[in-house]
Amino acid sequence: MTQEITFWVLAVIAVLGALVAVRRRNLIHGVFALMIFFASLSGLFLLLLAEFIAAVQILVYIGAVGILLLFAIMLTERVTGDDARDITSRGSFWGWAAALAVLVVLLLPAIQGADLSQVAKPINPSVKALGQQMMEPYVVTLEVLALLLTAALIGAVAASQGGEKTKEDTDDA
Amino acid sequence: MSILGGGIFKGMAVTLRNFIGSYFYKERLTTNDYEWRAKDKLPQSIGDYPKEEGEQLRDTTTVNHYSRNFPMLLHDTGEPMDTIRCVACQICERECPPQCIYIEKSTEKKENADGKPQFYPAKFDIDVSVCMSCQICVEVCPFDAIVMNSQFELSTPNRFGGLLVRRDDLLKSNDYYHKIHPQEAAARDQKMVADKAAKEAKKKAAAEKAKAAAEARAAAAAEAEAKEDTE
Amino acid sequence: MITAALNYELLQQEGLETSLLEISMGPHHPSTHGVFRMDVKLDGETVVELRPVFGYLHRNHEKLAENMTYLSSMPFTDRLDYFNSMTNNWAYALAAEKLIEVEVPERAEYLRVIMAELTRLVNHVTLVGFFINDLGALGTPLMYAFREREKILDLFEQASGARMMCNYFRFGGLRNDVPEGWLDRTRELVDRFPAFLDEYEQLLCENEIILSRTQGVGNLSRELAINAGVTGPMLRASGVNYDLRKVDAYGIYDRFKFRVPYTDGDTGDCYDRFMIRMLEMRESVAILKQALADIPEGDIIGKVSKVFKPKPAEVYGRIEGPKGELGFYLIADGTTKPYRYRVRPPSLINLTVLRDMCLGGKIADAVIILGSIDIVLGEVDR
Amino acid sequence: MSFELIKDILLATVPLLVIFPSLFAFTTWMERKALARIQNRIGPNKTGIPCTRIGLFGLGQPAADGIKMIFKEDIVPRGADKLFHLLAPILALIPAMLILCFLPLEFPWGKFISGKVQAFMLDSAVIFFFAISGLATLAIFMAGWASRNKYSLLGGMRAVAQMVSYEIPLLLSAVVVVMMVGSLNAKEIADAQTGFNWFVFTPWGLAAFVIFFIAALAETNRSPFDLPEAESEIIAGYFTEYSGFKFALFFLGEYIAMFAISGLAVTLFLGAGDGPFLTSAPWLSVVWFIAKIFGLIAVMIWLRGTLPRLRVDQLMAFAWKFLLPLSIFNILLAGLTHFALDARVAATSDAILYSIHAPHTHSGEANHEHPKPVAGQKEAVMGALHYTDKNWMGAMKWFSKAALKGHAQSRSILGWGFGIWAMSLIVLYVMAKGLDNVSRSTAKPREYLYAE
Repeated sequence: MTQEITFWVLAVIAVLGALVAVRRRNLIHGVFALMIFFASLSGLFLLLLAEFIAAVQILVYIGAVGILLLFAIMLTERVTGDDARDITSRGSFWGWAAALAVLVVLLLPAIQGADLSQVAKPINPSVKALGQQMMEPYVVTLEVLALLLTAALIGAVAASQGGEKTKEDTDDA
Repeated sequence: MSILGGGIFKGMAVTLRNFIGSYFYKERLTTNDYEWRAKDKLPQSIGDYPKEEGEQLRDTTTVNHYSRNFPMLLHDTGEPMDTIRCVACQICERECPPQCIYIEKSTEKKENADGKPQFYPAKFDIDVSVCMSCQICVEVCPFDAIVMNSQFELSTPNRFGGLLVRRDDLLKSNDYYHKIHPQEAAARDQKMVADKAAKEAKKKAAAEKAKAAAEARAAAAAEAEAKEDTE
Repeated sequence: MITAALNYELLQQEGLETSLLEISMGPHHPSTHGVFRMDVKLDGETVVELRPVFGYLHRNHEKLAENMTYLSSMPFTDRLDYFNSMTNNWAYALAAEKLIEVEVPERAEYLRVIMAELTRLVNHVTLVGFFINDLGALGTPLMYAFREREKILDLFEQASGARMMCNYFRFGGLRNDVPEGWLDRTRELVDRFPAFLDEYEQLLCENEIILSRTQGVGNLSRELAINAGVTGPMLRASGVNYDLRKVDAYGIYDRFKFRVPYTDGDTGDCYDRFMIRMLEMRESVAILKQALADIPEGDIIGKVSKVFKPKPAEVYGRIEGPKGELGFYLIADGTTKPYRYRVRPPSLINLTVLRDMCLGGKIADAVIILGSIDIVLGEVDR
Repeated sequence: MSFELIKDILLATVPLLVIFPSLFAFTTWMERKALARIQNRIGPNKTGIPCTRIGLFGLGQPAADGIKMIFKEDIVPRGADKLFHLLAPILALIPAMLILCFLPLEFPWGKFISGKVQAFMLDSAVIFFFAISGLATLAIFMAGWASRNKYSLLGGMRAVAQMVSYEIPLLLSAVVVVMMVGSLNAKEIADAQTGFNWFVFTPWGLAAFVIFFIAALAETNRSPFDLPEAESEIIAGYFTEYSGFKFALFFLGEYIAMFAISGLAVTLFLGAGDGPFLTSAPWLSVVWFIAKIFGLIAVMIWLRGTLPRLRVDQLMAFAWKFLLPLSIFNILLAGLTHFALDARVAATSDAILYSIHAPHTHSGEANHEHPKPVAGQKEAVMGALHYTDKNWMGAMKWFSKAALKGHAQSRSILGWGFGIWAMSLIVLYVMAKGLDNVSRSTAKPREYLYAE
C-alpha cells in the first residue's frame, strides 16, 4: 500500500517534470524540471531496492549531466525564452504520431503478453554483489568502458587545451 | 598555492594565542567598557550616562581636558546676561569655517561685568548639526568669551529646532568651565588677568605718554608763546 | 603571470557570439574604500577593461579655502585624508609658514615629528588591515590593527581633543602643548609597538595564501610609477628610493637616523607595497624613539597672529605623507585669503595607475590592487 | 500504512530534525563568540534572557537573530525569477537535511522504544551522501541565476565550478576508507573503527583525512574557500539579493551541510561514535560523535578567523593539480601498504598462533612436552588474536608488550608496521612536496633594500 502510493506520487512527479522540461521555453526552468524528473526516477529506483542505481542516477544525471547542461546554457544568450508563447508547430501531428509509435513499440512485449516473470530473475541487489558482478564476469566490459572514457577525457583535454574547461569534462566522465 | 610551508600554521598559532589571550589580558581587547561605568550597572538609556552638568568623567581617554565637542558662551559669576563676556564683535561668525554661527548685535549698549557699557549679542545661535568642533572660534575670540564644552549627549528628537542651540542655552558660567577643563580654564583666567594688566599698563602708559605729550605740547606752546611774545 | 592586456580583443570564434560582463563595482561596494566606483568589464573573471569613477565625495575643498582666511581652512584639511589629519595639517602649515616667515619653536618641531610618525603608524597599520580584509580574511588583522590604532588615537585625543579630526597644527607651531604625562604614555606605546609588529608579521608575512595572492599581482614598473607621478610607499615598492623626509628634510627630519625601505624594482606588486608599509612602521618606531628621547621643553608656538595678510607670493609646501607626497600650493594676493589654493593629493595621483595594474588580472585582483594603492576618498575627491 | 512504520520514520527523523537545527543555533553563537575572541573582541554578551539584564554570555543571540530574520522584509528584486528565487533556499536546505540521515548516529532511545534508530541503513550510504550533497550546487546556482544580479551570477558560477571540482578529491579520499572496509555502508565503516582503530591513525588515512577536510571546506564554502560568497569581491555572492527568512534558510542549509560533511569525516576517519567509556555507557557514542563534529567545526572557525581567501584560478589549480593527483596517489599507496603490511602481519600472526597449537595438533609423534615458553609469548598470542579480529590498535598494543619482553616475531611485526607507516608518510610528504613544486607559483617571502 505504502509502496503503491509512493510509486504513484513519484510517477506523477516524473511525468509532470518531463512534460514541463519539454514544454517550457525558459531553458533554465526546463533544465530544473528535467532534474526533478531525474530525481523522481531515482526515487523509483529506490522503490525497486536498486539503491546503487538510484545513487548513481542522482550523482551522474543531476550532479553531472544537469550541471553540464546549465554550463552550456550559461554560455548562451537569451536564456529566458518567451514562456507566454505556446510551442505549436505545423508538424505537430507527425510528432504525436511518432511518439505514439515509439510507445507502441515499447509496449509491444506487454501487448504480446510476454511472460515477464521469466526475464526477472531474483538477484541480490546489494552493492557488494554488483561490484562482484562487475569484477568477475564483466571485468572486460568494465575495462573497455574505462579505457573509452579515459580516451574521451584525454581527447577532451587535448581538444579544449584550456586549463579551466577540463573540470566539466572530467566530471562528466 | 601551497600549504606545506609553515606560514599558515604560524598564523594559526597567532590567532590561537589571541583567542586565549583575550580572556586573560584586557589590553588585548580592541574595545573596552568605559572605566567610569560600574561593572554591574549597564546603561539602559541615555539617562544612565553621566550627564550631569560639569561632571568630570574619570576615564581620561574619552573625555579629557582638551576634549572639544561644541562651543559654549562664557559668563562670569552673576546673572548670565549681566556678565556675558561676548560683545558681539562677530569675528567668530566670520572665521567659522563651516559658517554655523549666527549673531545679531544688540542695538543699545549694556553694562558688562567690568561695569563698562558694551554691545551684547541679541541673538547667538550655533547650529550644532553643522558645527565641526574645530575650535577656531575659540582661538580667534579676543574676549575669551567662547570656549569648548565637553558635553557629548546632545541627541534630540527634534530634528530641526533641537540642534540649533540658542544663546541662553549656550551660556555657561566660568565656574562650569573650571569644572570641565580645569587646567585650560585656569590658564585662560591667568591670561585674561595678564592681558588686562597689560592693557591697564598700556593704558596707563598711553595716558602718561599722552599726558607727557600734552605737557610737552603745552610746554612747547608756552615756549612758542613766549617766543612769539619775545619776537 | 600578469600580462597587462591593455588592448584586449575578445576571442571571436566562428558562429560563437560572445560578450563581456559589465559590472559597476561601487559606489556601494564593500571593498571600494568609500564611495568609489570601478566600471569593470569582465571576460569570465578576468578584467579586460576598467574605468575608475570618482567624485561622489567632492566637497569643493579648494574653492572653499579660497573664500576663507588661512587659518579657517586648517580644520578642513583634516577631512582630506581623514586617517591622517596630523600630516595633512603639517603640509598645510608648512606651505603657509613659507608665506609668513615664522620661526617654529624646537619643542613644536619635535612634537610635529612625533605626531606625523604616529599618524604614519595609524595609516599603515590600518591600511594593512584593510588590505588583508580585501584579501578575504575575516577582519582579524583589521581588528588587531584597529586595536593599535585606538591606542594611538587615544593619544591624539589627549593632545588635541579629537581622535580623528585633530586640527592640531598651527602656523608657527602647535595649538597647545601636550598634557602632562602624555610623552610618557607615548613612550610606553612606542616601546610596545614592535612586539605588536612582530605578531602581525608572524600572522601575515609568511602566510602562503597571502603570498600567492599578492605576489605577481598588480605589477607597477618603475618607469610607469615615475611617469605617473606616483609617490610614497607605492613608488618605493616599485624600486625608487625617494622619500621626502630624506630629500627635503623638512621639519627636523635631518636630525634622526632612519632607513627608507625600497625594492629592487623587479616586481613592484601588491606584496611589495604591503611589505614596504610593514617595514616602514619599524622605521617610524625608530624615529619616534629618538624624538621622544630628545624632545626639549619650551614654547609651543611662534609669534603669529590669527589673521594675517601675507605679501603676494606663490608657495608650495610638501611632506612625505603616509600615502605619498602631500603638497599644498598657495598663491597669496595680499589679502587675508589665498588667491589660489591647491592640494596635491597622493591618493588621487596614485590612483591614476589603477587601470594599468588591474587589466589582465582577475576581479579579485582588482580589489586587492585598489586596496594596496591605499586611497581615501576624502582626499581623492576633495 | 502501519503504525510501526510511522513510528520508525518518526524515531529516525525527528531527532535529526530537532537536534541539528538546535546545534546550528548553538554553532552560530559559538562561531560568533570564537571569531570575536580570535579578533580580540568580546562578541555577543548582552543577549540573554529578554527583559532582564542576565546576559548568559550572549546565548540568546541565535534566538534574537532568528526572530529578526523572520520579521525582516522579504525582498525579491524586480526582474528576478520569483519561483526560483523562492525555491533556491529550500533546495539548499533539503539535501543538507537529507544527508544527515546517512550518518551512523545511534540515538540512545533504542532502550525505551523498540525500533530502528538509524534513518537509512542503506548499503550504499556513502555514495548516496555524495550524490545528494552535490545537489546543493544546484541550489546555489539557482539562487545566483534567479536573483538577476551580476554579483549573484558570478557567485553562482564560482560555486558551481568550485563545488564540482572539489567533489572529486572529496570522493577519492573517501574511496580509501571504503576500500579498506570493503563496504559503502556507514554503519559497517563505523563498526570497523571501534576500539580506536580510527583510520586517521594510518598514514593513508591521515592523508585522506587532510584531503577530505580541505575539500570539505571548499564544498561547504568555508574560508579560505569562500569564493562564492566573497564579500570583498562580489558583495555576498549568490545570496546578495536574499533577505529575511530566505536568507536564514540559506544560512541554516549551509551550517547543516557543515554538520553533515563533518559528520561524514568523523564517520570515515575519526571512528564515528567510538570513544572511551563506551562499554559502560553505550549512549555516549552519540555524544562522542557530536563532540567530534564540533571539534572539526571549531577548526573550521579557527581557519576562518585566520586565513584570507584564495583566488579563483588558484582554487582550481589547487583542486586539480594538487589534491586530485595526491588523492589518487593516496589510493594506490593505501592499497600497496595495506597489502604489504597485512600480508606480513597475517603470516607472522599465523606463525605465532601456530606455534602454540603445533605441538598438540601436529602428527602425534615426538613432541609431547610443552613447548618452551618464549618470553612474551602470551602477549604475542593476544596480539595475534586481536589482529584476526581486525582490531589493529589492540593487536599493536599486545605486540608491543610482547616486543618489550623480547619476543622476536612481535618485534619484526612492529618493525614492519612502523617502517611501513613511516615510509608511507615520507612518500606522501615527498609526493605532496613534488606536486606542490609543480603546481605552485614561486611565492615566497622577499628581501628588501634599505636606504640610509
